[in-house]
Amino acid sequence: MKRFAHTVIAIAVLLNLCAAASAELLFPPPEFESDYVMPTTTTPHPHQDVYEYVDVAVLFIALSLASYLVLKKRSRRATFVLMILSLIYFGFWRKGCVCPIGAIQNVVLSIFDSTYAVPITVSLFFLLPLAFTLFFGRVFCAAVCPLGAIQDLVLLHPVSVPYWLAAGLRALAYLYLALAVLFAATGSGFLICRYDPFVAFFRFSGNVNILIIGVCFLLVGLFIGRPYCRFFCPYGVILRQVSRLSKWRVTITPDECIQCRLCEDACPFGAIRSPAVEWPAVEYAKAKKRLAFLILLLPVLIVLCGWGGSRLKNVTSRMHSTVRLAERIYLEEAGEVEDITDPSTVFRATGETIESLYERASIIRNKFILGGWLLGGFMGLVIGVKLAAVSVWRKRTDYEADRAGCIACGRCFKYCPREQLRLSKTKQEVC
Amino acid sequence: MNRLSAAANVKILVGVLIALATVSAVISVVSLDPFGEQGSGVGRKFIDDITELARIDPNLILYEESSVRISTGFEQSHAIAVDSKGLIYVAGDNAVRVLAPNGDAINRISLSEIVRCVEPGDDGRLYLGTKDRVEVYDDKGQRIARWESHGLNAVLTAIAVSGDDVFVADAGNRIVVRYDLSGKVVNRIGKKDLERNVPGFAVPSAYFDLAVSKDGLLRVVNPGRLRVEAYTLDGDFEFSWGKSSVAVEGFCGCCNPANFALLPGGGFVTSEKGLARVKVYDAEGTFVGVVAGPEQLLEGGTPYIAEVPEQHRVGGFDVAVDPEGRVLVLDRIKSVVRFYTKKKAG
Amino acid sequence: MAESKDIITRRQLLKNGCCGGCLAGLGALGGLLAAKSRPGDTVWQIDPYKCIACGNCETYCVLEESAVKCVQVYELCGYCDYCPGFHEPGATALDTGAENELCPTGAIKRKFVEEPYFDYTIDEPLCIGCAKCVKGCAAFGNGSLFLQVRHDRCLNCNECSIAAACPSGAFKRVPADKPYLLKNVENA
Amino acid sequence: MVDPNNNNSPNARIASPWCRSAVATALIGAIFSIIILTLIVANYVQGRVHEIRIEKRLENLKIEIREDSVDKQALIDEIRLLDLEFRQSRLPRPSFARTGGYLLLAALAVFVLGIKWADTLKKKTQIPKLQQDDTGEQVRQAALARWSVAAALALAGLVVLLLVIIPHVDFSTTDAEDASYPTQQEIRQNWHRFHGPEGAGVTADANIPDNWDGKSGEGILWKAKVPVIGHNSPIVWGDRVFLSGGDPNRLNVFCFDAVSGNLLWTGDVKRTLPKSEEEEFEVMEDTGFAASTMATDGKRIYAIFVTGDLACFDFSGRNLWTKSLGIPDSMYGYASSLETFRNMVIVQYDQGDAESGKSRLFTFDGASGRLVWQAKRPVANSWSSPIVAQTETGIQIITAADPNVMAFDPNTGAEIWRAECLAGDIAPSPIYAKGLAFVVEPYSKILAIRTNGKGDVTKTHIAWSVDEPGPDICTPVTNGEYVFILNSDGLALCFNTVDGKKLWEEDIREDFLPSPSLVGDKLYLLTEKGAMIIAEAMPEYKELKRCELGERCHASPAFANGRIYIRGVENLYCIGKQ
Repeated sequence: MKRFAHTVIAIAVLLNLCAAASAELLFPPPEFESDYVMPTTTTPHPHQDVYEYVDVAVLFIALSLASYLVLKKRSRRATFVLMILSLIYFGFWRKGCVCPIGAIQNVVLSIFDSTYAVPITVSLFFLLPLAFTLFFGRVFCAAVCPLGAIQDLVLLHPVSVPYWLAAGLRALAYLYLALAVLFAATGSGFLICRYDPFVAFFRFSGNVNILIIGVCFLLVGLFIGRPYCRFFCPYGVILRQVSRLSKWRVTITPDECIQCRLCEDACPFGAIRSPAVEWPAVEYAKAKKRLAFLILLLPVLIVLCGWGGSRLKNVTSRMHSTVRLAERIYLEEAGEVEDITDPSTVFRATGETIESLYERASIIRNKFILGGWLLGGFMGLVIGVKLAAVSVWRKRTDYEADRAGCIACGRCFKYCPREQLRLSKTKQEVC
Repeated sequence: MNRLSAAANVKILVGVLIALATVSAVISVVSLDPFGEQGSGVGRKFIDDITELARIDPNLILYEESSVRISTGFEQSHAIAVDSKGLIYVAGDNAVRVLAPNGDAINRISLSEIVRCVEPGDDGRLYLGTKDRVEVYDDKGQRIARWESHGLNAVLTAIAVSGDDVFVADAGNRIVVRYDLSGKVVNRIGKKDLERNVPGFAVPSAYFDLAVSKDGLLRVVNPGRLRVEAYTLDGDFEFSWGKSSVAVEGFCGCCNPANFALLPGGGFVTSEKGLARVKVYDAEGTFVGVVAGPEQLLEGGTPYIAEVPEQHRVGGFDVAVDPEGRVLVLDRIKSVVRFYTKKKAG
Repeated sequence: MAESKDIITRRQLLKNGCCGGCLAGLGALGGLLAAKSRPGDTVWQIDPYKCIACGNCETYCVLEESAVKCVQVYELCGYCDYCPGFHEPGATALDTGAENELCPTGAIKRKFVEEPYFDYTIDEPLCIGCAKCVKGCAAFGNGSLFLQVRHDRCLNCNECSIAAACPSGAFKRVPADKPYLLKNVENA
Repeated sequence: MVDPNNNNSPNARIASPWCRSAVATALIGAIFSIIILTLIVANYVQGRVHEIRIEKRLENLKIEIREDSVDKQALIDEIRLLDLEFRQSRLPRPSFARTGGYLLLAALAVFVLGIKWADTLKKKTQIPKLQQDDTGEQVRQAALARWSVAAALALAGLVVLLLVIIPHVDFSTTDAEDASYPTQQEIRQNWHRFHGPEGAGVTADANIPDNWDGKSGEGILWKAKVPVIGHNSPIVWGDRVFLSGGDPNRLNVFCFDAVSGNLLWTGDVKRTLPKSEEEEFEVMEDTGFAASTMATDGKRIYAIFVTGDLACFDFSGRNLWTKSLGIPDSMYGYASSLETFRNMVIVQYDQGDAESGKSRLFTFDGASGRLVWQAKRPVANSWSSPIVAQTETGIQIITAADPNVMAFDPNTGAEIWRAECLAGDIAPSPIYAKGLAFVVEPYSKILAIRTNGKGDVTKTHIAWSVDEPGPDICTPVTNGEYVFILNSDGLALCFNTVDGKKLWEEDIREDFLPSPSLVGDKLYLLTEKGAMIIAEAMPEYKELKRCELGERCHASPAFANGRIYIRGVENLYCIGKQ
């Protein structure tokens, strides 16, 4: 009964609303006899525009410097200093916003929502690191990203993560990317920004939960190198794939490898691949069959996961405020909940019909069917390719940095005896 | 051996730490409420909750609503008046509707401007107030006269007719203008004048009602002072009644009472905005009882209109009393006229 | 040997092709974004006509002290003696005593102007954006007190946490050159 | 393998004084961090606890102070003190937290740098390990990785399954919409449009009263005044009766309670005003402002007025939408009634002459008022109404106008067939039965058209055509076997539907504006004077009874649920058994 009454209010307000807004009257303030002067409301201006372009310039300089320091100078120490400087500038000074990781969402939203226009600086933030990665490898991760820097800094006692575990965990990053893109594309919200674990440190304040998440990441980061970058970072996933194609990239030593294995121990990120010889003959036939099976499995996986993803529309679409509101209103109408919430009160006051809300919400939910297919299909592809990739035997003669996993931090340089030798030689030459 | 076990211990320690961190991170992620569904979480001291004030003792409610409501047919209704024959005049949008006492439509007068107030004269003439001027119509709906504009600042909110005088409340200029029937200004009432003991009207918003009571005094709401003042027709301040209080017998908020009407016996029916209440006072201004409180006027028990976005808020219901003593409330939210009759004793 | 070299070059070719394709893709994306980009930036602001003064602005801002504060538009103010945004509904006297004040932090200053008018000003450093006064002013008064994002404090997050938690969709992005939505006044 | 004991020698460097100071630095940093962190948390918690206590106390005090008979001054003093305390506790908190944050950061930096420094100093010069053939190990690792990925997949699958299984709120309207329009049976039980279900004028209800008298009130359940005049007929759905009315000042929709006759609500329809004030809209008095009968789909009701204003209300009187179709160019004023199909409303909007190309058939979505489709009609202005006929070859909208009788697909608006066979001012609507659509041309002919044609069927599908005086106003009625024609001057004719053979002709000598209806095998003919003539219909005409109402009637009666609803010029009557 109470609910019915609410509906009646909503109906009535509907009749009023257009007129109420337009027929508003600017009522004159009192005329003062004294010499009182009516103050004006202050409106402090945002101070940005220029800053935004400065940010892009600093990003460009930092990326160039990082490329030089890692690839040409081959100095871990200089890279480390640059990383600290980036952390101070992009992190603590500019409060970690905007960053290329979050910019993914702005870019996606601007592609899917014709009314949304992405600021030029944000698109540059998204594109510049990608372009640099295409040429020089993941130098952005090495010395520019403040999120990477803060984790790199706290890494004290690296524990190696088993290869199999890392391979499994990395799927999380793909999932995170896929979800972030899905929610950005449907206009549901910016997932990456919402759960950014370190931004609270940069601002010295934030939601308690987010702070706890950040502290947890740093605690884990004491022992596991850059846990966010490796297992969660959605931008890292893109950079991984792009860096596979990079023109130049980190080599442990330009000289000949003596297979001392020291570099493998030195890398806290498990990005150094050890040499491998021919496939053992007994395994070969089996492996070939398995690979064929896995490749055939790939399309099946894509379709299966896509189907699974599309079935998730009811869960994923809850991220969209309209769908949440429609669900709430539905529950209230069905009498399954007693109270009413702020959003439902507001909705009823606007006088929009419930059918039209349901219709709007259904349209959005249906977007999540296609979105779910794409998301699931993508995850199926990722998992299928991963399965196939770990079943392929690559012949390697030397220890070398993994094209995708290496974040170009330069730790291995110091540990390589050949490199030490080469450096001392060059130093002597200089002298 | 010792060292080995120490290394193993460290490994276990690290493992436990990582597990703990993972668990607490997962809990944090799950318990994060990015949509504000758990409420804002501000302290009690920071919440303005007046639901308690909105509650009215049922014993004080002397009237009950009759089952019939009349739809005004307006998108936005502004004012209501009843003439001595019981005909109902409802102003809204750009028109005035004339309704029979049972709600049957009789006539409709359309204007080019929004009609903000309406008052039927005894001689069958109808006085309509737009934002800044009065227009006079005959009983067939033909315009007879259009009086002079009150200027840019003017916001006319009420008209009262008594004998040969027409009083017009101008909220924008904070003054009452007395006209004769031909539209000539006789005098202006209520300008602050300490020598004549006139306090001046404090009118914070476009609510400023007046009426001429049977005793021949002009009753004007001084909304900023939360009281009803009595003036002689020549503009001398006589006395006032009404006090600021959240209690049911007082006027709460600013600009109240928003509207009032005179009962046949000389009493007052007042209407408040903010905390929507329609109450009855006797001729001396003593509280008698309640016609309807927020729970009756804003159905669904929403006593607090601030909970909806501002552009959807409409408050300050106009009231009128018909010759039978029924209280007519113009519900601006629903655009209906609601009728309240006295509860039968027992 | 020759064969292996051939393989290498083929692989090299493939890689270069991919690299070039990727570069072209990046360029295309850059072009698309450039076409869709807007030169001016936007900032977060509250539409005062949609705001329901729920209190989320106080608690959901990423800043310890919210960037949302109450503003007073004097042109709309009634200069009342009894101000429903300043005084408690059950105020015992119309003065500035703590027992009569609505604002929990005492951020509204009341000053006598002339009979019967009083001037109400927000002491911004004290205001925490809880919107208690906004509710009072909106329900009983003229609505001259309302919340606005103060841009000297706002970090302009990519996604504003308050916007995500706003129940009435009042939080929105506005052009940075018109960063305020003041009622009835030309946007500053 | 390398002997681990060999590491001893580099370890000796631990003794380095730098290393010790590095460790000490880290230690100091760590201790400071913990102290500061504790302070921040403690300050926050203590502050919150303190504030909550004050908040509660203040709340109580403020309630107390409103009571009379207490020492107000003491309370006031206490409140002011507590308030001050609250502000003193609350206000410095953010700045304390910020300062603490900076200090914590500094301390952590010291700690991290100290440890890094110590780590660097402690670092052993590694000795290269011997290379080992770890192919087996690598194969094992690869297999493990495969299983790990597969496990992740399985886990994800499980999670998806769980998420899909848990119940969800399903508000989707697509399925609900399908069920939301009335069934054929519901339509047959009600009287949802002009001339009843399918516009045939036939009621399936056998329980219709046949005895009443307006003067004595016998048989009349209730009588209600209709506030505003209109010539449209009542429509009935469930326990609601709807009518519309209009005059130059207002366009109204009225909802009556079928049981009590109470006017439940009045809907206002915003009228399109003529462009200039002088050019007042003129309409013939015989047509009036509300000649078109409303229609309902069981959830919403639709009304159209002579001004071309189409409005939709729900059953509670909420105006869902209003549309102006433009003031129609119609000789006597627009009068075609509405029809519904599923959840759509159909408007036959014929205007001007056939060459002007202004005539349209519109279909609007009921919930939103969105235009679903519109079809151009090469016809002149007409006053007849469209019908939705369930033909053997599918559902068709059949319309009659000068010169074309046309059928449309209700889903798409595509024209199915047309027959160019009419002339003059067409006001009677077509009716349909058993594969035949019957149309009349005033004063000159009656035709039957087979509805299974496609395209222009003028030459192929006209089953029969007889040159007899067709009515100018009243819509015919048929039971599938016979078709009855009633002229407004009282001449009634009956034809065999199969071949058009005239069975009888009767001059009733009354004037008729309402259309005839069939109740079972009886004809119900309402005269303009308000007498209902109940007559035997087959195979000969035989008047059985006359029931006087005592009020002039322009509108056709409605039959539903054992009652007859008759709209007189001023009142609405409900006739039924007590």
